Amino acid sequence: MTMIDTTSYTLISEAIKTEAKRILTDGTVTAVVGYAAARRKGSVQPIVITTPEDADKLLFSKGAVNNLAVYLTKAKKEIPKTGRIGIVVKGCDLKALVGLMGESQLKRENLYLIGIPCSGVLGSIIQPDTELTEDTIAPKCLECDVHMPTGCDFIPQGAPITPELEKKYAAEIARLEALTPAERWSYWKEQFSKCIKCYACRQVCPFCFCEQCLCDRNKPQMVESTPRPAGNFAWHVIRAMHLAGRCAGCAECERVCPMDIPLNLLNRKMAKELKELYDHEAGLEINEKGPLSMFNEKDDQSFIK
Amino acid sequence: MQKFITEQNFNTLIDRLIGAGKRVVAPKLNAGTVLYEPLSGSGEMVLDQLPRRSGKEAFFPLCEDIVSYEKEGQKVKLTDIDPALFPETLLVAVRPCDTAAIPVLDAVFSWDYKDQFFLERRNKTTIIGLACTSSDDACFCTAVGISPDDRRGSDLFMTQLEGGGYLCETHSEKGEALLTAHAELFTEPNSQKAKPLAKPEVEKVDLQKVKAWLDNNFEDPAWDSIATRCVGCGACAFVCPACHCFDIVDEGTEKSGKRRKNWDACGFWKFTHHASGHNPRDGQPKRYRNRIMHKFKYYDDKFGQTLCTGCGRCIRLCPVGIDIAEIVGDISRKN
Amino acid sequence: MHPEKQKHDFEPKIIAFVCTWCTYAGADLAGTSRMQYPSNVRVLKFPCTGRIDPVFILKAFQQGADGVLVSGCHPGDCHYIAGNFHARRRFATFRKLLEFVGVDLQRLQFSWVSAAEGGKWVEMVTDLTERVRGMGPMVEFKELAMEEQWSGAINTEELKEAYEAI
Amino acid sequence: MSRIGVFVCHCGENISRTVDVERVARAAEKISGVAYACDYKYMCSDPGQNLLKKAVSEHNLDGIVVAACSPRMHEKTFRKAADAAGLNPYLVEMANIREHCSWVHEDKEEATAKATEIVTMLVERVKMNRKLQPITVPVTKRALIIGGGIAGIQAALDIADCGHQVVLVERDPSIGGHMAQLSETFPTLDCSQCIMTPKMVDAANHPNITLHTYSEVENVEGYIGNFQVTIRKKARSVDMDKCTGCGVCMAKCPQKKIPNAFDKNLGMRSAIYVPFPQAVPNTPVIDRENCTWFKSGKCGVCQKVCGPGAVDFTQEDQLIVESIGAIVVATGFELYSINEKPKGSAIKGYGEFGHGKIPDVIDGMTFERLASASGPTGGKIVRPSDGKEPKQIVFVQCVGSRAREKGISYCSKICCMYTAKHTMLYHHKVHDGQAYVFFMDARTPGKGYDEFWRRSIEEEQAVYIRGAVSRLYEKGDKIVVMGSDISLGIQVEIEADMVVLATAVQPRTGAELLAQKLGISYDGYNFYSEAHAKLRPVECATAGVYLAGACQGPKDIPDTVSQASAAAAKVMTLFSKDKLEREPIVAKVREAGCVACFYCKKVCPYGAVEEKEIRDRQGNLIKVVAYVNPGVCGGCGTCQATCPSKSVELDGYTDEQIIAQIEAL
Repeated sequence: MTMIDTTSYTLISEAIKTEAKRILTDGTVTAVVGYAAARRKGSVQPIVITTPEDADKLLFSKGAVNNLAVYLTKAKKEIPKTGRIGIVVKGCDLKALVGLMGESQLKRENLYLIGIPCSGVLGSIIQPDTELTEDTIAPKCLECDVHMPTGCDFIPQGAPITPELEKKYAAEIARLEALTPAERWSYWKEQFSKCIKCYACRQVCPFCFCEQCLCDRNKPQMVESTPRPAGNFAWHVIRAMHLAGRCAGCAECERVCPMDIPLNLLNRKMAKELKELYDHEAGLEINEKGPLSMFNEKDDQSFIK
Repeated sequence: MQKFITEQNFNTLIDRLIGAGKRVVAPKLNAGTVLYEPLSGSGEMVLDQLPRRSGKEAFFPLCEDIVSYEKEGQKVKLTDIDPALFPETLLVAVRPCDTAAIPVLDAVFSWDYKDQFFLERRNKTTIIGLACTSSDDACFCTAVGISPDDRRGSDLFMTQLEGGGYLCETHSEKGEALLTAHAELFTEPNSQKAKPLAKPEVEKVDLQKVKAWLDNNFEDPAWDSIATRCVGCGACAFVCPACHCFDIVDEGTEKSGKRRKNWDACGFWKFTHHASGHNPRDGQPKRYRNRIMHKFKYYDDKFGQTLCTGCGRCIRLCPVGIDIAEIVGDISRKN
Repeated sequence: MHPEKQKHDFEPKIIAFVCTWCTYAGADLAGTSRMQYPSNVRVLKFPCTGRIDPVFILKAFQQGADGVLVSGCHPGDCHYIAGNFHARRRFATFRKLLEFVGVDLQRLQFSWVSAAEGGKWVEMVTDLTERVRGMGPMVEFKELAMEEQWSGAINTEELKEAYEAI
Repeated sequence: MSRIGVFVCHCGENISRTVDVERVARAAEKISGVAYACDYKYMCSDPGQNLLKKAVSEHNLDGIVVAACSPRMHEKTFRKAADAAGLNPYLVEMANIREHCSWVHEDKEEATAKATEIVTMLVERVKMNRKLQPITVPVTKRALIIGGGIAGIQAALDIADCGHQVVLVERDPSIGGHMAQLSETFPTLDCSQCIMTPKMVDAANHPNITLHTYSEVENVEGYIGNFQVTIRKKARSVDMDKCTGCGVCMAKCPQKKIPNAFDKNLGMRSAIYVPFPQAVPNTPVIDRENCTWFKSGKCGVCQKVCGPGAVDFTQEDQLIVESIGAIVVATGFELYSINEKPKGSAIKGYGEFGHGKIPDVIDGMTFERLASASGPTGGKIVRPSDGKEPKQIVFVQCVGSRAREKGISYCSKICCMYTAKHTMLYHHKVHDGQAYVFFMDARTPGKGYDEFWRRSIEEEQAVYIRGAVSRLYEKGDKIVVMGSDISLGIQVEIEADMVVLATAVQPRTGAELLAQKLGISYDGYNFYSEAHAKLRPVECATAGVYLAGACQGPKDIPDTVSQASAAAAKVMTLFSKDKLEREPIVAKVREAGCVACFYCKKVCPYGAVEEKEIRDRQGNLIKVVAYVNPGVCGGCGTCQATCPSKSVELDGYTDEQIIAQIEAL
C-alpha cells in the first residue's frame, strides 16, 4: 500500500495563516474562505474569517476535502459578496472557480486566490485521522492534473508529492460501458434507489448555483420530488445533464452523498464523452462558452438519420 | 424475562419469521451501503456496522402514499390508504441510539393529533435492540444521556456475549410474545459475560445548561459562526433517528396522482418558504439554529426530552463538517 | 394495394418531438400524399428542435413511451438560423448519458426530416415503430414508476389489490 | 376547472372516412375540463366558425381545441374566429387529425383511437395555454435597400414614391448593376441602357432617396422596425459636393491602361474614373490601387486640373449610422467563371472549355459588352484576341448550370433566353455569320419568350444543336468545338471563330458574409432563403428583411422587377402603421429565478438577449438578469431548453404546456 507524503501541509498551513493575516490586515480582502480544524481528530471544516486575528485558525491538511468555491456562488447567500474575497483553493477547486468565471458568476478581480500545492486529500466518509494512502485518498486525486495550481495570487512553497497510482474512474466507466444496457440499468437503479433526496450533491456543487433549482419547481413539475426510485432516477439523470460540459471534476457530489452513490462516475462519463465529441475539457482557462452553448456546423451527427 | 439464544438459533428465528410472511427489517448491505432493509434471509444481516440511516423508516417511511386520486370525466375519485393493511414488521438489530429515538417519535406522533399512519405501523412493529460494542469518534450517545446498552424503545434487547450468542431481555408484551412463540429456540441464560460495551470518548453534556442558554439566545452572533458554512442540504435530518418533519406533496398528472408524505428537512430553503416568496428563515444560520433549537429546546419544552440520541450520523455525513456534539458541548460551557 | 394489416400483440407507444417548420410540415406532406404508416406515433410540435429539452425525452419514457423520435430541420435549414445545431450537440450528449444509465438507444431515434421529405418521415416512424415493437415494451421505466421505497411500500396482497383496483 | 370546447371536423369525408368523428367528440366530452364537444362537417366553413363562436359564449369556454387539419392550414382561421367571439386567440389549439391521422391510416379503429389521443393531448395542452397579446414594436419608416441594380432601384423608387424615406447602398461607384451592362433585352430587344438610365436618374434625384454609392453595409443591429445600420462609405477621393462631373480629371489622368471591369476588361479606363459614361452619380472615384499618387506619392494631376477642387487625396472611409425600419436585400448575382476552380468555391472549373485560357471563349456578359452600342467596341462584335469579326460563332448553354457533377444542380433560368437574343444580335450585326447553339433543352416559359426563341431559329437562322460540348481546342486561329448532336445521333465538330458560354448565375462572392450581418439564412449555394418558397417568397425568415432579385435565385429582369415591387409592397405594408404587431411567441425571463449565467445569451441565434440590471429605489444594484428583447426574439426557444433553472420561457411553448401534453399520453 502506497503512503502519500503530506508533511508539506504543515508548512503550507503556516504560509496560509501568514498570507491571510497580511491580506486581511492591509485590506486587500474583506474575508477569507479557508479550512479550520474541527473537534474530531484530524477533521477539518470550512470557515469564513473576516479579521486578521482569526487567521491563525486557518490550515490545510489531508482532511481539507471541501471545494470552497461553492461559498462564492449565488446559491450561498450567507457570505457577503462585497469587496474582494480570499479563498483557499486546491487545483480541482480552482477549475470550478474558473468555470464559474466563464459563466459570469464570479470576476477574477474580486478574488484573491491562495493556491495549494496539493498531494491529495482523504476520500469520502473516511475517519479524518486516517493516514493518506492509495486506499484512503479521494479517487479524484488519482486523476488530478493540477496538483500545482497556476494563476493564483499566492501559492505557498511546497512541491506536491504524487506517486503514480491506479486511476479508478476510468476503469469503472470502462467496466460499466462493457455491460449490456439492462445490466447498466440495474446497476444504476440499485444505486439511485438508495437516494433520499437530501440534495447534498446539489448543495455542494459549485455549478448548481441556480437560486431556484428546476427540480424544486412544481409548476410544472419537471422531476418528481419524492425520493422514490422513479423520481430519484430522473433527478440524477437531469443533474448529470445539467453539469455536462460544466463540471470541473471536484467530485464533491460523490464525496458528500450519505448513501455512497457514485455520482462522479456520471460526471466523468459525460466529461469523457464531451472530450471525444467536442474536445472539451475543464481546465484553468476561462471560456465564455461551454461545449453545449456553442456548436460547429461540422459537429458529429452520425447518430441522426 | 431473560433468555439466551445462540447465533445459529437467532438466524433460524429470523428465517422462520421471514418464512411466516413477516417483514423482517435489519441492517443489510445495499449496493455497498449498510441500511435497515427487509431481509430475504438471515444471511443478509450485517451486525458490525451502524446502518447509514436510522430504523425510523419502519414506521415513518421516507415517503408514503396517503391518498390517490383519479379523474374520470368531470368527477374526481379519491382512494384512501387504509392503515389497517400495513404489514407486520420486525425491526431487528437496532442500535440503542436508534431505539432510544422511537419513544421520542411516539410522543410527537400521538400528541394532539394521532397520526394513524405512524401509529399503525408502529403498533405492528416489534423492535429488537442490540447493544453496541464499538464506537467511533463521532458517537456521542453518552454525552446526551443514552448508553450503548440503552433499553429504551426496544421490545426485546440483545447483548452479545463473549463466548458467542446473545442474552435476550424482554421489555414489552410484544417482546415476550415473540420469545414465547419461539421458545424452543431460546434457553435459560448462562453465566457468560457480556462483551464490553462501547465507550464513546465524550464528556457528558449538561442538557439543562444547554437548554437554559438556548432559552435566552435565539439571537446570538454565535449562530453565524456555527452555520455560515452550512450548505443547506438535508443529509443531517434524513439520517437522524429522531428528526420527524415531513412534507405533504401531490404528485401526478391531470389524470391521476397521489398525495404523499415525504421526509423534509429544516435545512432546506424551501422548508419555510412562503407562497408569497417571503422566507422568515432567510439564511442557513437561521435554519441550522432551528435544528439545534428543536432538538434541545422546543422538543424539551413540549415533551420534556431531547431530540438527539447521539448516534453521530449527522457528524459523519455533514458535507461541511458541522459537528452537533461540538456545538452542544460549546453551548453547555457558555455561561 | 395495401398489404393485409397484421395484428400485433404489442403496440408500442411512440412519441415524436418535432419542429414545426420542417418535420411537422414533412409529416403534413406525408398526409397530403396519403402515405401510410403505423398509427403508434403521437406528435408534439415545437417551434424548433432547439426548444426540445432533454427532460421531455426522459419524461416521455417515464410516461410510458416505448420509443421516442426527435426530428427537425436538416443542418442549415433551421428556420431559427441555428437552433438545430444547438439541439444536435445537446442530444449527442444526452443520448450518451441515457446509454450510460442503461437506456437502450435503439428506442431513441434522431432524424432530420425536411418539409419536403414526407417519405422520410414515414420511413422514420415506421422503422422506429417496428424496431421497438420487436424489442417489446420499455419495461424499465414502467417498473421504476411502480417501485416504492420499502418503507412506504404497500406490500400486503390485500392492500395491493385494493390499491390497484382504483 | 377549465371549460374547454372541442370541435371535431369531418372535413367533408377527408377525416370522417377513417376517423369516427362522433366517437372522438363523445370521448372528448369525457375528458376532465371539457365543457362542450361536437363534430361538424366543415369546421372551417362560415357555419362551422359560427358554431365555434356560438359555443364560446353559450358554454362560456376558456379554451378551444379544433380537431381538424394541420395547424399550418387553419390555425389562423380558428384563432381569428375565437378572437371574434371574444376569446383570446392563443387559447385555441388545433389537433391535427387529418394530415397526421385520417390521411395516413386506414384502419378506422386505430385511426379513431389515435385521433382521440391527439385530442386529449391538445386538451391538456390548451388548459395550460395563457392569454397572449400581440407584441407591438415601433416602426422607423425608413427603408434600407442593399444593392443598386434594377431590383434595388425599383424597390427604392416604389417605396420612395409612397412617401417613405429610402437609403440605397451600392458597393460600386455607380448604381445600375448588371442591367446597365446589357446591350438589348429579351424578348423585345429594346436597349437596356435606354430603359435603365432614366430609372437610375430618377433614383438619384428622388427627394426621398438617399444614395450611398461606393459604400457597403458594415454592421446591422436591432430588429424589425428598429434596425441600426452602419454603412461604410469608402473613400472616393473626390468630394461629391464639389465635383461637377466635367470629366477633365479622367481625361488628364496619365494612368489610362487599367482594364475596365464594367466592360469585362475589354476596354480601358483611367485611375480616376467613372465605370461608364452614364454612371449615377456622375462623380469619379480614384482607384487607389492603380493611382500613381497613392502608389508613389507623385503625380496629383487630377487634383491640379480639377476646377472646383473636388479631388481630395486625404479622404478616408466614413462610417455612418442610419436608423432603419426595413431592409430590402438586392445584391444580385455574378456569373460563374470557368477558370480553374474558383477560390473557396465548391464548384469545379471547366478544363474541357480551356479553363478560361482561350481568349475567344467568352461568357455571355462579355458578349453583351461587345454588342452594346456604348461598349468598348461601340457595338461591333469582334474577337477579343485579334479584333476580327467572327464568322462562325458557337453558343454553349448550361455551362455550370444543371451540372451536378460540377457542383451546381439548378437551372440559371435566363441563359436560354439571352442566348437566343445573342444569336439575333449577332445575326443583325454579322449578316454573313452563322451562329450555332449547343443546348440541352430550351426553357422558355414567359410572355413572348417561346416566340422569341423560335424567331431566333426561324428568322434569324441560328442553328440549334441538341447535345453537349465535350471539348474545345485551339487550331490555328480557330476554336474547334467538339460535341454531339443527340437528335441526329452524330458527333459534330465546328471550327468556330468565337465561343460564348452561358455560364451559371451565382450569388455574389461573399453573399454569406452579408447574410451573417443581417442574420438571414442562405442555401448551399449562398442564395438567400425566402421564408416560404411559395407563400412568402420575398420575405426572409428574419422579420423586417426582404429579398429582391437574383440574390434569392436566378431571375430575369421582369421577375426581378416584380419581386422588387413586391418587396417594396411588403415594406410599405410594414410602414403603413406606426406600430408593428407581432405574434407573441417570444421568450420571457422570470427574473426571480434568473442567476445571470447568460447561457440564453450564448445560444440565442438572434442576439435577442441583453443583460439587465435590477436596482432598488435608491439605485443600488440588486441583481443582474437576462432580458429578452421581444422585438428581436425569433421564438425558437433554444434559450429555454438551455437555461439550467428554466427561468426563461417561450410563450406558446411553455414547459407547462409541453409537460401537460406528455403527461396526457
